Amino acid sequence: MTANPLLDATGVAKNYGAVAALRNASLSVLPGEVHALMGANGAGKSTLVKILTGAIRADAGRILIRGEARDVRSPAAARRAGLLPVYQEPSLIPDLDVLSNLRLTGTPVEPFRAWVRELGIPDLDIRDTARDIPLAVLRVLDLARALAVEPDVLLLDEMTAALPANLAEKVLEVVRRQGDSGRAVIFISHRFVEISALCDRATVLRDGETVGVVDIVPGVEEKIVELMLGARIVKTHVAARGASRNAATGRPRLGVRNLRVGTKLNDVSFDLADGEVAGVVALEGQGQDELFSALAGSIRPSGGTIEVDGQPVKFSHPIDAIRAGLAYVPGDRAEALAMQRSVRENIALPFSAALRNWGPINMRQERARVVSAIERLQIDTRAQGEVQRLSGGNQQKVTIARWIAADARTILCFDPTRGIDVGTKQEIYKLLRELAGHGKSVLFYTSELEEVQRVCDRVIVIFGGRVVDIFPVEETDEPALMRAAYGLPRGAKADVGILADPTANISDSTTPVAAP
Amino acid sequence: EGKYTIGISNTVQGNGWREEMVCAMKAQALASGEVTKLNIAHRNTDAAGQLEDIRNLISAKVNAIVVNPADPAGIKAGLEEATKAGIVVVAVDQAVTEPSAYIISNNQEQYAYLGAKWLFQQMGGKGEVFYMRGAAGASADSDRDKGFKKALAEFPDVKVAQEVFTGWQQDQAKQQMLSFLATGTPINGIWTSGIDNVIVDALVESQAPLVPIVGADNAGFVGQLSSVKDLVGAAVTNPGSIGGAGVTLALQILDGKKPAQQTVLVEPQLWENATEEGKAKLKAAADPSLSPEWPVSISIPDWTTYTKEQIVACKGPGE
Amino acid sequence: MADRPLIPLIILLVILVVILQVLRPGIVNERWIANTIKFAIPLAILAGCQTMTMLTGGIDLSVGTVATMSAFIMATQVVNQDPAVAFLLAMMPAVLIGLVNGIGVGVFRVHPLIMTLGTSLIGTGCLQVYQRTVIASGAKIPDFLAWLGTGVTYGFPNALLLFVPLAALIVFTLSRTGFGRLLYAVGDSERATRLSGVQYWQVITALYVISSVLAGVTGLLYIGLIKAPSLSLAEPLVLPSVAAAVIGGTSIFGGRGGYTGTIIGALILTVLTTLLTILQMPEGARRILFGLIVLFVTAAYLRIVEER
Amino acid sequence: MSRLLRRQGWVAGLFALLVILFIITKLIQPGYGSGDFGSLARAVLPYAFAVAAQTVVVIAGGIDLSVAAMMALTSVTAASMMNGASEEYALFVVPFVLAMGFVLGAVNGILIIVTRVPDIVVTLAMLFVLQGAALLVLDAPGGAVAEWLKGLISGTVPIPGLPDAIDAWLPKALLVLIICLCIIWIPLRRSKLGLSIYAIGSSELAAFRSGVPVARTRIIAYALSGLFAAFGGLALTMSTGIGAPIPGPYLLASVAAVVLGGVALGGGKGGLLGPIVAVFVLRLVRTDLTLLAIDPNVTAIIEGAIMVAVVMFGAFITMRGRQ
Ligand SMILES: Nc1ncnc2c1ncn2[C@@H]1O[C@H](COP(=O)(O)OP(=O)(O)OP(=O)(O)O)[C@@H](O)[C@H]1O
Ligand SMILES: Nc1ncnc2c1ncn2[C@@H]1O[C@H](COP(=O)(O)OP(=O)(O)OP(=O)(O)O)[C@@H](O)[C@H]1O
Ligand SMILES: O[C@@H]1[C@@H](O)[C@H](O)OC[C@H]1O
Ligand SMILES: [Mg+2]
Ligand SMILES: [Mg+2]
Repeated sequence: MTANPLLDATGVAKNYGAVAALRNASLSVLPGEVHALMGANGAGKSTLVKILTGAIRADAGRILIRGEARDVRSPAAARRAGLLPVYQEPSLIPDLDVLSNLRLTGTPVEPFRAWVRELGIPDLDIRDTARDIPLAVLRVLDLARALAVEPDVLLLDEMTAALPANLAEKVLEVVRRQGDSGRAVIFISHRFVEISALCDRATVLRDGETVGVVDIVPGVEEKIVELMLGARIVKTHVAARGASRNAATGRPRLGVRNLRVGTKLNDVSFDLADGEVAGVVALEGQGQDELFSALAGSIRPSGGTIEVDGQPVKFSHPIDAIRAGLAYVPGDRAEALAMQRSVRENIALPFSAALRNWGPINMRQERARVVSAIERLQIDTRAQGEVQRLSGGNQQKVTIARWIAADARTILCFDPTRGIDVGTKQEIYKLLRELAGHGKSVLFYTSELEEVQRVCDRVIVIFGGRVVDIFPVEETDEPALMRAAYGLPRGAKADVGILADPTANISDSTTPVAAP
Repeated sequence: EGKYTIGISNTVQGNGWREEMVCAMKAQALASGEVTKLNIAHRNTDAAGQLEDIRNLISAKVNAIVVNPADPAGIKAGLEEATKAGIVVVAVDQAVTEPSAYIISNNQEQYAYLGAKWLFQQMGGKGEVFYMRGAAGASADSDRDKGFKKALAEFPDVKVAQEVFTGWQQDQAKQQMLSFLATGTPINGIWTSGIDNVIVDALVESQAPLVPIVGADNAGFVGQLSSVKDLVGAAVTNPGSIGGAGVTLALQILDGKKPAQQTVLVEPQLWENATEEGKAKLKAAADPSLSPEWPVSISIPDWTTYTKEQIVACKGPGE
Repeated sequence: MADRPLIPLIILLVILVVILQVLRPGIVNERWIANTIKFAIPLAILAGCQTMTMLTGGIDLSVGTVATMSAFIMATQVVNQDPAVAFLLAMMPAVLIGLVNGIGVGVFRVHPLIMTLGTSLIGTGCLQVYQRTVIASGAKIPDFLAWLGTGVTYGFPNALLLFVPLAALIVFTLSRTGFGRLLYAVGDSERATRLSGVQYWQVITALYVISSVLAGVTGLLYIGLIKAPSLSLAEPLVLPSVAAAVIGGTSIFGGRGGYTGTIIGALILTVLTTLLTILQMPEGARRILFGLIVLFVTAAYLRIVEER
Repeated sequence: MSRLLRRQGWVAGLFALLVILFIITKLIQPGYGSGDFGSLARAVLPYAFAVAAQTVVVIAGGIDLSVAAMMALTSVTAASMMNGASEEYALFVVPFVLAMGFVLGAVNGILIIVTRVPDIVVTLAMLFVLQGAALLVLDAPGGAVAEWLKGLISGTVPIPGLPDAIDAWLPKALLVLIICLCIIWIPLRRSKLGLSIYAIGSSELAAFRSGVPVARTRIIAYALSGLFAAFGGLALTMSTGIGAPIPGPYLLASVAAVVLGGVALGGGKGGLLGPIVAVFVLRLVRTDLTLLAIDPNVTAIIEGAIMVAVVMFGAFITMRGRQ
């Protein structure tokens, strides 16, 4: 493969406010190649695909298509340049039928139908409205729509994630043949089986940066994991846990029994004790969002029970959860904060929630509680008039301070260190441990595996909406957590072969994973 | 034992004059004994809405329609359709342009001319006048405008300081008067298209100088002309009971007694409080028992047969 | 923070008054000031309704109908009823319409603009049917309301006796009560308040009822001022009330603003109306200007917020 | 077939409601005939155009509060241009006024795109501007209309081959309505532009990713709304023979009929037929209440209540859908 690259991107960068989605990404794809794009959650894969296909504009970078510099300004322009994406989220217009969707994008109908059959859906009615079509089929239709225009470069973002095994297989077949016919495919997936079965090379992204390009040969998986995790892989425990570990004694503070939420969360059970920090480990979209939302009273579970101090509870509004002493700190600070209001008002917000507290505010008392919470979290209050003027880390602290001030017994922390500097992170770890030390309990989801070891007493691993493992934190290290998160059995230490084992439950057809 | 159904269409609601008109229609329909049912479409709307009302009345197969038109041109087509459907059409209070319709109304041009001329004389033939018109587009308003302009032409030194449409609504007129007073523009007289007592109130409450003012024979204003200190003004008659007359006319036509002309005009009179003679007339006409917005001329000789109790009760046949 | 635009607003007000004085020397005297304040008060109260609803990202276009209804019912009921009974009857539709608005917006999540327009349509219809039934009984303005609406004592309009405590109450509610905090927070981010345990429908329902009751009170004050009960009495104040709140610095998107700015906004509009009347600006041009101001101010606030 | 029924179920239900109302009408007034149906069609005309105007933008995921004001402005413009002018001059006036509606509608869209102020605020501001402009054109109802334009919506057209008994039930106003709407709507519905309008209303992000020029499509949707509103303004002038600068009740009526017609206020769903049938339903309710000699203000209450109930119901459905 010495041909000139079909697509060559270098130095691509993209910022969302303070978040750098991409810093310095590069990607070079040759004709006839199936090229894997790999990276942990949030590494910037989807962002790169969106930039390459004109769905968003890059802040910097150079993109060559067939050696020519092209400024792809819109999806339509990308299409003209022969680049066709299948994004991570379905792209059919929900309220139009399939035929209209084809007309909208100028896709020829007959080739499309042929591809749909080829991809294993023999009986599609193209008069069906997209909204009524199951997600897996929609993904296939997205692909067929792209294939129908015979693109030079096909970009597939977690195409197989939502597919049952039989459909996934067809997709892999078709993709392979695309490569054989001299076109190029960029293939994003978290499933190593697929990568090793399908791809020629892989580009690995970490924190928005291209950190390596490797040929896919047997045994390369370990190397890829290494690249994906970077220096973090060798981290050892640092957590200074002094607190009592009384998880086994008495009634659990929070009990979750066979909890189900739609199709996203199936049969989750675990306990959380007073004075304990339990870490939830999961890849993106394994149902952890739904779990936290259900515990926070934001969505209603479709089955199972939640018990607080041994009593079954039903939440129909977050206020119910709060009354039961469960406080939720969402991952997205914008979700938790009234950005135009002051630090004080944001921290005091739960005080006014109940009807009986709608009257005059005892300003002195409120002040005292707010100030003590601010001090406890060391929030930089130079810009306290409006929370939106605080730095990201300080905003994050405000979302936690609120529940410290309200003295919540159990805190549900969803990825609280996202986009936060090292120092602040340390403070938050310390705070969570302190809370546990005071007998509070914390359920802690983090996308950074390393934090699990620093903060948690126990690890709850969720994959495909199920708890696949629960174990004390001492029994693990980061690679093991990584494997666990990928749904690989514990104990199968560093045995790379297993990563390629098609019988592993990764492609279990009942597993709806990695939805947006 | 009546035999006719009469449809009524009116597009200004909440104006005392119009309410008296509707009550007169009801009372006269009852008193005549000839009407089984009134079908009253009485609401605030425009020509397009009135057109819809008239057409629905046609569909209801009424024998006659008595209409106070929102806009003569705007409802012409509807009136024509009514006549074609064999329905007797009588316009009251204001003229219509549909030739097949009968009209019975105050002489609106004369009404304005009488009042304006008296006012300009009171002003000594010069100065600024605040011209408070009725509803834009209504033919009574445009006819009155002709009369007003005719008088104005006779007094070259009288100028219109400002012209507003009150929509014949008390509250709007008062607000307009008050905001005009707030500008501090000096005026020497006020001509109103029958929205009068609230204007006097506005002057008194704002402690503004009382300038000569012309209004209609509404009970409240007639009372003010005798009671408010230093108020100089005149009431020009414009009976709301013309509605009853319209019903009578419609019944006459239905009974085969067509009038000689399509248009019947009632001649207005002017009662002023600048002379003893005028004061006597005002005193005789005053009727504090009526709502201040109701014209005191609650009946029209030869045209209405109901009693005062009947019009005040405001009940039609079958109510 | 809410009062940030106060200084430029006061400057604008003073400039307008100076222009007026230049155009009509001598116009600005004690009587003129009293009259201007008298007229700004009903507008300012209705604008208070808009301020509070706009803080939550809403709007209440039914205030005109509500004010008109309470005024009309008061004036007609007081003829045969005890004033206290008439007052209760007059406030009934206000509470009812506020409740329906609140439930529509808070529970069913209907856009406030559409919801309040709809209820005002129904309210106006009801009022017109009601008017038909009381035609014979006539109307009367209770002396107390007339005194409150039109009276002036030592150069101060009596209406201030109602307005000053009311305004103080609104300002206090917005800044020093849990409910006021919630209004801002809900308008800023409903999701955030929900996660803090706030029940949206409760806040919104209470808000629209309060707004409606304030509108009802305005109606009573206004009938004392205009003294002519009619079916559209307060209708002309509705859109200016929105404008007063917008000019006073309250964002139509919610979360930002305050009542003191609104009060100045109402004064500015009252003086501006006088000015436009003096300039003989035709009604059409006034409306165009009005629309452009609303659009311009909204776009400008949007820019300011985005810049941060 | 079943899909057709499912998709058109709401419209079918509305049709059934309309038929029931016609039967009720016939029961109340056995003499209700073709002429009365003609009256209904003429009453429907301006409302139908108003609702068409609203429908386009609602499908595109927006709302247009300036519909009634746009009708008032186009109506007074047409009436004042034709005042004292020749019959032929109207041949120029009609396209001019339609173009004016189209352009002013586009201005709505452009302002939404450029200022990024929400559509509801922009069209509210434009409501004042257009109203003001209408008052500047004519400060009182007035003007005139060419006779041939009036004739265009009165009476029936003899259609060769149709028996008179049927022909009598085809009022010109209805034909004008059908022709004007179909000329624009059917090709639009079939075109890529039409699809794009549905697409941006259904999911702006998906539409953008499907290559739809979102901003341009939004502007065109508002322009079409302006165009339909201009038709409505012309219809007003044609039926009354004058122009009136104060907007009629068409804004609320248009929103009510849109929702009653099965078009989700969230966008992307529904068609034009439902809202038009809804307009017939609402107008026929008024007729029936007049036939029953019920105070027309009760009609206003009923219309308002239907609207509030339907909007609440619609909001409720959308809310359920979102969950
Ligand atoms: N619209 C946005 N606004 C703010 N931040 C964003 C936005 N889109 C992406 N990001 C951030 O940019 C980073 C990269 O996101 P991206 O979706 O490209 O990751 P990814 O590699 O595709 O992850 P995954 O494997 O979970 O799909 C993440 O931190 C994400 O939170
Ligand atoms: N618009 C503003 N007005 C006032 N103070 C501000 C404003 N923006 C930032 N600050 C203050 O300046 C300091 C630095 O803020 P900045 O957002 O740059 O932090 P940062 O380095 O991004 O931190 P983090 O990693 O927590 O996001 C903070 O204390 C913040 O409160
Ligand atoms: O004088 C007016 C009358 O002639 C008009 O038609 O309706 C309202 C009255 O005030
Ligand atoms: Mg991704
Ligand atoms: Mg930062």
